[in-house]
Amino acid sequence: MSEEYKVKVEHLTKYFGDLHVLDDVSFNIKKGEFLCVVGPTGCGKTTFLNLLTRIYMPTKGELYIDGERADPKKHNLSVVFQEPSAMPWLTVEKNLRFGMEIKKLAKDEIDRRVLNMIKLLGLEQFRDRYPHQLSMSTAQRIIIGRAFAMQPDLLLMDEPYGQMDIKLRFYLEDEVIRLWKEMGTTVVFITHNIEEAVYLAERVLILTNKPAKIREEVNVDIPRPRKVSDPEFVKIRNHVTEQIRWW
Amino acid sequence: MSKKHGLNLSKAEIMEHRLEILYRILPLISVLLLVGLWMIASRDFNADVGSGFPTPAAVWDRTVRLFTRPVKKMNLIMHALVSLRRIGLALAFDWTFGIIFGIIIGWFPKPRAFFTPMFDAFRAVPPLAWIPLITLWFGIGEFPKILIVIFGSLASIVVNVKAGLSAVDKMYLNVGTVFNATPMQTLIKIAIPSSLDAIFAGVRTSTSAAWMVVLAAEMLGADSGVGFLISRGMDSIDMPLVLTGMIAIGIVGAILAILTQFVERLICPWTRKSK
Amino acid sequence: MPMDKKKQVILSLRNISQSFVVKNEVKPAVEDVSLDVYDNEFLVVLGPGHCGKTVLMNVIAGIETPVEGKKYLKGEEIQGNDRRIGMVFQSLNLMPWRTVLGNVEFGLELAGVGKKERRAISQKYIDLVRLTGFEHAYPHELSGGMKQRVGIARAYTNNPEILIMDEPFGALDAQTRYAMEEEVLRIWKEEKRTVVFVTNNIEEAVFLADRIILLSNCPAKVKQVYDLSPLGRPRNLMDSDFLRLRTEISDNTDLAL
Amino acid sequence: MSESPNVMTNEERVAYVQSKRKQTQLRDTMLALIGVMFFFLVWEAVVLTGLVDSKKLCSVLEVFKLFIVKFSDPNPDGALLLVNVWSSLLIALSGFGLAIVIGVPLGWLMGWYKGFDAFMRPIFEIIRPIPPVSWIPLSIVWMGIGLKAKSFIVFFAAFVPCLINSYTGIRQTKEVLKNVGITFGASNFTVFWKVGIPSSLTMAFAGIKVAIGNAWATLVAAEMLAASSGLGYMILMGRSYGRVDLVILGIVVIGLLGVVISALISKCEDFFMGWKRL
Repeated sequence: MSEEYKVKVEHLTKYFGDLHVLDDVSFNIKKGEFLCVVGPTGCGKTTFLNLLTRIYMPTKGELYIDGERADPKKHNLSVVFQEPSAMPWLTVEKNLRFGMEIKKLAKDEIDRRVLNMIKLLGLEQFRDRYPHQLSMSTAQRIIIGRAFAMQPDLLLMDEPYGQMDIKLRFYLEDEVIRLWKEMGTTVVFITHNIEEAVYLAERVLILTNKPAKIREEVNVDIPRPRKVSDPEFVKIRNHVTEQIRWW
Repeated sequence: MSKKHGLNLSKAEIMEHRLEILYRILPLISVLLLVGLWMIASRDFNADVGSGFPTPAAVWDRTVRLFTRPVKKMNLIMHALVSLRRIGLALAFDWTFGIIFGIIIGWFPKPRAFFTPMFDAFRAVPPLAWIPLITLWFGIGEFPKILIVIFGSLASIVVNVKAGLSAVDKMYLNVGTVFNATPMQTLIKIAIPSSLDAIFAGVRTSTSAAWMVVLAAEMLGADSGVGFLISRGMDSIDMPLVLTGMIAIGIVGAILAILTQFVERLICPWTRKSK
Repeated sequence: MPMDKKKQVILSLRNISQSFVVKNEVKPAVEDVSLDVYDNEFLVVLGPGHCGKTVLMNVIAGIETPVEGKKYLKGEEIQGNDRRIGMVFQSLNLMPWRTVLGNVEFGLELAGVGKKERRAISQKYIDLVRLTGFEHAYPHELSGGMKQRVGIARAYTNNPEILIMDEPFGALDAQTRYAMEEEVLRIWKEEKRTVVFVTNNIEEAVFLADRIILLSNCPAKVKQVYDLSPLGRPRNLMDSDFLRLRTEISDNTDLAL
Repeated sequence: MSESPNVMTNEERVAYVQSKRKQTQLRDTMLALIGVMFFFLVWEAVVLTGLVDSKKLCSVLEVFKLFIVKFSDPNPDGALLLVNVWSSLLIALSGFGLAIVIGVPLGWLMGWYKGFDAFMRPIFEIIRPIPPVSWIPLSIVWMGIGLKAKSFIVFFAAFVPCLINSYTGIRQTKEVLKNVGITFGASNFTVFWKVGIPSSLTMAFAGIKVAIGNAWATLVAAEMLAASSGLGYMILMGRSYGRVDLVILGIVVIGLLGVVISALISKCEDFFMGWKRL
């Protein structure tokens, strides 16, 4: 087993009763890599995510982190869900602490990380607010902060910017890139926005329709910051679009 | 597609499957346990003296005897029907007057301001507390009993209807504005239908409230109805009769709840949300 | 604003301001907005965040009365709501207690149109939005995209000259959203109306509009007007002109975190 | 900003809107006062004109007089007003408190742990449709007519809404919030404790509010059927001595106490649920 891979996914397969959702998906992720996953609507991206987060157990295959079977209790998995997932009864600061308190980190370590995250995201003024007092995008940034603050072995993001406008989206995408570089986290980012995938990823994984398999892996070797109208960018974006439309 | 269960499930999935089966068996176990407990509790039951907790068999015998030798010339079903008639008449009044009154104080601000304190005061009094006053006023005939039930169940429907109409979602009203709805149209075509859910919640709670009140009223002074059966059983230390009464009450109450739910689905098909 | 012969002004707003009193303060939502809407054009009102746009549309539709300013429909001043202005709402304001048909004919019913006639009109628009066969379904049985189609059909039945669409696709997922954007253009081509379409999504705006009016963040002011007729139709999301214009507008938009 | 002269400045608008609001408030308060006064006037008129037999209705003042007198005079039911109030409160609060302590956690456990739910549900469903008042005979047989029996009945009345609401509340916990906990590696119990319970509190409080209403209502029934003191007993005695003033006084005191207790619970809710309002 080569040590340079942080995460190894081997032969992941899932049936719900007779419904075959995921078919023999294998891939590896290097430590500190930013991987995007795209696919057509209803291709089982959610199932895929739920298998990686261990909310569902696979019918066949396994997920290994550092060569061990992944276990949320042992490993450090963080997920940014699509829906708002800040605890409405906790303040911004307490939301940021939530995951680390579950992991029972030392108090001063939590304090340090929370402080750092608040500074990184520029959330000082919101510390004692509750999520419902914030805008959608700020609430989502807190969730992303909560996930990065965990310094996870693997960070999964499920279309965190689903319905936001492009301006906001670019801003938040740049913020994620910044956090990712700062923290050196391994990220799997699921989206159906191909532009977003190409903008963010070092590697794009294209899934097929149900039962989902890996159709192709596309390496994106464009220096950052990337420009969406750059011909190289448009070429890759077109290619990925073709691969999905092909069905 | 693959054949059924031809796949090799992973260990975790097999565990899940086993748990599912366990969840299906557990209810049976608990019901059996309940029956077992009853048996143990009624070990020292003595039918002649009436001491101790009656056995299931004794309760069954008493129920049968209620049909062969009716109390006050009425068998169990007739007693239940008498109670039902009382709540039926009371609810008929509740649902007409209560809904109209609820709509008025929910929708129009001035009547709301005028009636709210009076209504809140009326509502604050527990339904059964009216019984002495009403019997003082009207004696112990059939009418005061129905009146007691009305007093006890009117508040719950008015409260629900009022809540529904005073909180009509603004977005529905906006549709009316864009289509030039008249105030009357807004009330009848938008406000009332949009609060049908709340109105039905009121129908449900008023039904169960009425059922509770009628029992209490019958226990306090009546010579018919299921509540009377219980108090009769208590007075004559006839515990099996008490239990027969309670079981009958439970069954009728459950039927009433199911019935209102069924009617609601019939009238409001859109609430039948697909899961 | 110069007026050439093809572009007849149908609706114009002059110095519209709207604000709300919250506790002891006046919170401005719309500030001094003046704009013209041309006959049969597809106008997109683009603005960031959640401020001002809906208020402005409510003012046009007559749901709210502005604190200041006037609106003119075909040159004459109007106040309050007007039956020549129809609206597709942001939050799918379908009445859950009515079927698709019941929802679509709601406006006609309020206007007192006879049953037969309103059935016929409703059916026509149900067919137009391609919901034939779902007439007796309840809203909760429909998907998000289908619900929006009902909303569009309902707005069409009263035969409005101006159709306001207030962020109709905000709640849809991206794929359905693309499909619905194309649907809206198809319906608009088949039944030409003046459309005022509100969105916070720049890509959607550039894809749909003849003209874009860009609003600023709170309070909403007109920031810039873009004419998109050089872009032609149908548009390609990856076309370089498209991307260039999108970037240009994006750079000019306020960031609303 | 302002072009036309008749447009108001911001300060004027705030003042205008506030005065409008005050006017509406004033109108509503006046209407409410008129409503209450109207009620009492009709009452007095009916009594004074002799339209109703004085045995069936007494004047408002008489009720008030009795209220004062009852602080020092135990007649006719044999206890001072405060003694009756105390005995009723004791029963209501002990039964109600027990219902919260048992019902709410039980609802949480049933709502969270499927196995426990599968086991408890049938028992609960069998017991639920039986109205609490019909337990009175059995509880008298088991526990006599003392505090225990009545507390038990009150407990029963309050227990059902407590359980149902905390059950549905925790059932409605958003899946995504649970998943956040799970993916952070929390055990099922930790998720239950840190996510399920906080998110169900709103519903639980709604249940507690219903419960206090039920408890209070059932208490009266229990005291009328089996007691030798308490407000319900006082009303019943008033009835049998034909003392209409005592009956009305009892009703009023019961109503007022009910309002006070509900208000206290709302205060409690504000304390726990502060985040909602901010």
